[in-house]
Amino acid sequence: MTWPLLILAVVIPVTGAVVIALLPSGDDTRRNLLAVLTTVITAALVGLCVQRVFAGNEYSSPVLYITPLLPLALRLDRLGALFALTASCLWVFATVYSTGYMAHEHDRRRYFTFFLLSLAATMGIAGAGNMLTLYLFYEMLTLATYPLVIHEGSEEAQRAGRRYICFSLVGAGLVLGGLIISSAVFGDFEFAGSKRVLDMAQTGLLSCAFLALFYGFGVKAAIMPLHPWLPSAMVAPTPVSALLHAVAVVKSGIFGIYRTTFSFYGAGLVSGLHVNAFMLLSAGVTVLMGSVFALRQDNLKRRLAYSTISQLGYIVLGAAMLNRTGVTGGLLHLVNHALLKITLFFAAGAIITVTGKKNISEMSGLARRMPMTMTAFGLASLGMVGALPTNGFLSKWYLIQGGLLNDAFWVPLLLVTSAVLNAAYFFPIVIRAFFSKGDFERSEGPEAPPSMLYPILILCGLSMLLGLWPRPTLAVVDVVASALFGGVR
Amino acid sequence: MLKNLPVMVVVFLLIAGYMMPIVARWDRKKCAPLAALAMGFGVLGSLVLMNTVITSGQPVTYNLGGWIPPWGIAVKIDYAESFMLVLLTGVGAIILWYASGDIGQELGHKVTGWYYTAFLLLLAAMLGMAMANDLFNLYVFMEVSGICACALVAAKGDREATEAALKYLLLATIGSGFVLFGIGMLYMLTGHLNVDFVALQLRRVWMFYPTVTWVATSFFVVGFAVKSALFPLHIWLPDAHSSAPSPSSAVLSGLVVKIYAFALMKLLYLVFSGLFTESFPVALAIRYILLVFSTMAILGGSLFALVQVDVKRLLAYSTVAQMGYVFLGIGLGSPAGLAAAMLHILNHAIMKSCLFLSAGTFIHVAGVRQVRDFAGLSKTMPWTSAAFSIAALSMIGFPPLAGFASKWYLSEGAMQSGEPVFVVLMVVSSFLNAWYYLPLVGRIYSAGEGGAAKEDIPLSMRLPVVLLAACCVVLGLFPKIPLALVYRAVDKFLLK
Amino acid sequence: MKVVAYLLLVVVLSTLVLAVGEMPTYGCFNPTHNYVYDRYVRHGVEETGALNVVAQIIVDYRAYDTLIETTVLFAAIVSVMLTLKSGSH
Amino acid sequence: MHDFILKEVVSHLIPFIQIYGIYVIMHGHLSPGGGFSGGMVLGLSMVLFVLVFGLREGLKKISHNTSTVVESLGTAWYATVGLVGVLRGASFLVNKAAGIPTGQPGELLSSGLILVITVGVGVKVGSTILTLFVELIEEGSEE
Amino acid sequence: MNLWRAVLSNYPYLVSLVLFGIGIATVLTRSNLMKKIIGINIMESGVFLFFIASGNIRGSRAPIIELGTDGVLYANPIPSALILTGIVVSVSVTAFALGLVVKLYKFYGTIEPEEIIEIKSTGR
Repeated sequence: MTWPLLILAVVIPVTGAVVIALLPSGDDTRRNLLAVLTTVITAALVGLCVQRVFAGNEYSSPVLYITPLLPLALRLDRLGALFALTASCLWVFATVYSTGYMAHEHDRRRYFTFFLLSLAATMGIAGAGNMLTLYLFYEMLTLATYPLVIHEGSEEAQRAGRRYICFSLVGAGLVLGGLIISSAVFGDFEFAGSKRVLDMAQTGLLSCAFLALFYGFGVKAAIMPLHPWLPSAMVAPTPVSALLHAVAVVKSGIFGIYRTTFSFYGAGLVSGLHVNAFMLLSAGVTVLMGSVFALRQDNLKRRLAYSTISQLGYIVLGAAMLNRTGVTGGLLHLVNHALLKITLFFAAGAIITVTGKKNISEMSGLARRMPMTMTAFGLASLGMVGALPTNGFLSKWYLIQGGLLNDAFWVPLLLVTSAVLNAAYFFPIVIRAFFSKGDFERSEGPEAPPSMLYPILILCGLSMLLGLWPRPTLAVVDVVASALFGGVR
Repeated sequence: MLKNLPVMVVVFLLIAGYMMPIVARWDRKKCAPLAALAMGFGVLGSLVLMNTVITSGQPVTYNLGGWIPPWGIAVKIDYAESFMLVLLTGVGAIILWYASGDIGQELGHKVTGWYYTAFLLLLAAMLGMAMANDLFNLYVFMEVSGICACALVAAKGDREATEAALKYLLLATIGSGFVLFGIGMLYMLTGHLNVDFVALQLRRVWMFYPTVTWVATSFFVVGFAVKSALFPLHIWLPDAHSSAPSPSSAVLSGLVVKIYAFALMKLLYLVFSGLFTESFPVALAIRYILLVFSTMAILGGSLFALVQVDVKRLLAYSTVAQMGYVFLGIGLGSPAGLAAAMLHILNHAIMKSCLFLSAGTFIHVAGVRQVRDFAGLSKTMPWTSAAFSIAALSMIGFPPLAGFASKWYLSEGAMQSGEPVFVVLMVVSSFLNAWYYLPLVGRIYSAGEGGAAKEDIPLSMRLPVVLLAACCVVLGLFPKIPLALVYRAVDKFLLK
Repeated sequence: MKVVAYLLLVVVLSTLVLAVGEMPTYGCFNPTHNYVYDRYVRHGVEETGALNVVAQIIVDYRAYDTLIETTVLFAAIVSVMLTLKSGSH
Repeated sequence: MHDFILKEVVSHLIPFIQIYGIYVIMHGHLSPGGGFSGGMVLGLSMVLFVLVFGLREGLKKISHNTSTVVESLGTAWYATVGLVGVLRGASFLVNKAAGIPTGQPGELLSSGLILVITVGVGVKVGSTILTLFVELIEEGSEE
Repeated sequence: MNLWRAVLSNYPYLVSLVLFGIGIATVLTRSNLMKKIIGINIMESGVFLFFIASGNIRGSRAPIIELGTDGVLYANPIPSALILTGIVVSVSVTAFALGLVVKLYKFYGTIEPEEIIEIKSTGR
């Protein structure tokens, strides 16, 4: 009878959102406090659940049949626990950061309301006990994040919002179609991946359904060519870009792909369907093209967005290998990339708030004005490239191993190429900031508001720590991966 | 009294309708209470009937004039019929509530009494159609509802409404002409008018008259398709539904087109069901024809809705598309498909009434009719805007709102019939729906002056809309409540 | 447009001719004249007291239809009133 | 229309037409005819009156108020008669089974409720025809 | 040939179908509103004829029972009774349609749709 904790993880953010919506719009102090408190409580709750999940217990709520065909259930298994923990912890930082970043923006009440609603939807996705519940919260996430994307209210933001909602709806439609067909074939929505057996008569239908699910979730995971919404959604406030487009939204797409492949269909069934060529191809193209596009961007946030696309490709690649090492690498990268990318975005946001500069070409000598931020940015870039003691290295190492297990010798080649490209678009920023002459002067006092600076430093430190001492993450991810392959449940 | 309830539900409404002109001449303020009284009785009666059917598990039959069939007319209320009764009276009562606040201002007080009369007669006729177990009885009720529906359109009294009403009347009469011809052929083949007896007899004689049977079936399909606006025969609908006063649009789009689809479903599966076998491929073809035309309806209606600038025309074309869903369910013929058709009849009735009524509030109070003027309405009319948005999202099929469940069951029905292509259709049509509903919602919530409200919204115009939106949410969360009933009804339909 | 309509009608009518050829022969006993008809003619007088069988049927056996039929007339009046009186406010 | 001969002839003719209409109504259960046919004759006699003597004279005889009341009550009459069966414990619209005396078949006052209903229907149909005609004429002549 | 003979012997049904078709053609192709209404009536006459014809028995008498006689062949009264209802319905529809046409005439001064469209396009 511990499952109510799981429901609370969804209910608490919703309650927080409702209370914030009811507060008077001028009451900033209480709103900020409430928002941070809500996320902290949620994170603590998730932490509690996750600890028990990794101790071998499982949270599963009773199934709520809204109709005999449509069961809803919450269940936290290890994959979900990993995602829930990553998202909820980073949410705390993002909320703290938001209170600083949003201090001078308009419509703060609406922003925080939907920020917390997105948290609820993400927790729902992580804790979904079957595919239908996952789909339900996935749709809710689309709805909850749309007001955040168009927050600025400008014509450009409206256009980005339209693009976002269009792509999301196409994706949701694909997911729905695939879900209907595969549930009709399987007869349930359960995460019974390890038990599925291939029925030869249904191969064609199931392949179509799987690809629909893959590309449907792939829209949010920004698989090429379904990515264009992500760079244009960069008009959103930076914490939104950081959180949604590095952690919550894109990672829920990734999470959906992992769920479909390993929990819903099962790795054995998917390899029997012979569809992972599509997955590998899409992931490879995404990795390469994302990096190539990133090279050409001058707007810092857009460059980070394309970098995100490329890095998400790694994670999908991990899934597409359909072996345990690859999945370990993918999941490891899910965590690492979340930490690194949120640091990068936070730094970009701090630059925008403090100097108002959005373009890389204007950032010459920026390190004089913001030394700590830029140091964090540089370290995180190193991690992105995959230089040695950082956490980015380990995940790529596992991915290469996974590729070699499948005799796919192009995987190491791809990853190395991509690493070079990563270096090519990240290092110029750092070099320009530290070594070029610019009109930035050292200033007295803090370089950024503390509510923005500290999250950056803490997150950067955390990712460095995980790079130097990767054993706990690795252990956790290994357990998750073995669970996905039907090992320990 | 309880024994006579099946017919009393209809007759009470009829008598209230008959007396309404006198009451209107005597004291106009007493019209609304009288109508409310009659509707209240209708709602209560339907609920009692549904309860009786569910608890006893047996259909409630009532022999008018004491003549048992085949001598006289009988009325039969089974699961499906009781479902329709509750739906009709429930949604009808909510629309009437709205009308009591709206009609006096929208049409002028001179015609209020006549409007209520037509409304009550329409409701009574639809109830009669739902429970009729006699073909000719069905036809006569159909005519009452046809004439009254046109009257509700013409009540607006401007040029567009009058033209639309005439167009509607002519096409509806052609439709009922087809139905009557079909009834004539069935009577000629079987010598009966009672549905049960016709079905029994037809199963025996159709192989002697295969062509006539087939022609009769297709006449029924054509007739009812005209009346419920299946795609190529929908041309009357957008004009009629958009030019009518808002409560009329709600009742026409929400209830009237549905009852004909229901009647067709009943006839196809109760009378002609014996023909849907491999030995008579022509009758099987009817189902495929329905599938093809409903696909066209879903795509065509949505595409036409995309280009509309007038909100009521947009909603009207959306009705064309949504009727496609109902016909798709009928055509699929699998248990989940039929259940989805009936579930969608319920869900769409609630969603579309909510949309039309809230659009009516926008038009009436804020004076905006064009979609582009909708910006900022949420500031002046938060409740109505919220209701409109919920209903619109439900139309798109966002979970967990009402529209999702019916779309899901329709797809499930497609899988059960072995036609996965219709799953794709569902997905595409959801996307099309989103394409024209989401900008509408977005516009309501975007910044703008939103035609600052000229006057306060009366409570009787605000509450019904909110109530309907709440129903969308409740039905989305608990679709198993109607589905329990619907599945039992479908079992009866598919019992060969 | 008109040509298409006429063409369609001709095609439909010519298929209907097939149905006409298949119908029970006109004027002979066919399924229409079954025990229902028989009962109305034989026992109608004692059951209702009227000699005109059509009157028996419309006002007794199928009186409900006739009630609705008068309702149709009433609805027509209401509709005409509603049409002609509306729109002049 | 100010034709003297026409008016004279029609004013003498109308009572006969009306008597014929009433005859058709009253003998509906015995001979061809009935409420609808007789009502039509009755209504057309009044239409004839309006045609010959003009709308204003016609409205003096039967005003809008009267016709509305006759309309409503005429239709309600049918339903009310139907309720007799319910009140006597039988079904709606029951005739003989509710214990209503049907008399000797073939006589004028026989067949129970059939006659009662027929008379009501006749009055209603007559007034309907007149009202429809008057309404359309009124609308057309307003201009 | 057999079919042809059967069709000819069922001539009332054929006529009723032709009437039905003529009515529908009139409604769909004629633009004059009055002609459309007349078309509706022709169509319904076709249906009524079909019903009545199906009730006929050769050599039968009108179904007015003559007391004391036995063995008289009466025509089937049910279609006649139904069609009595049908006729009233058609009268009602016609009346309503006429009301609408009168109203339209008052708006536009014409009942030709082409002219109505022209009046609309020129604005009054």
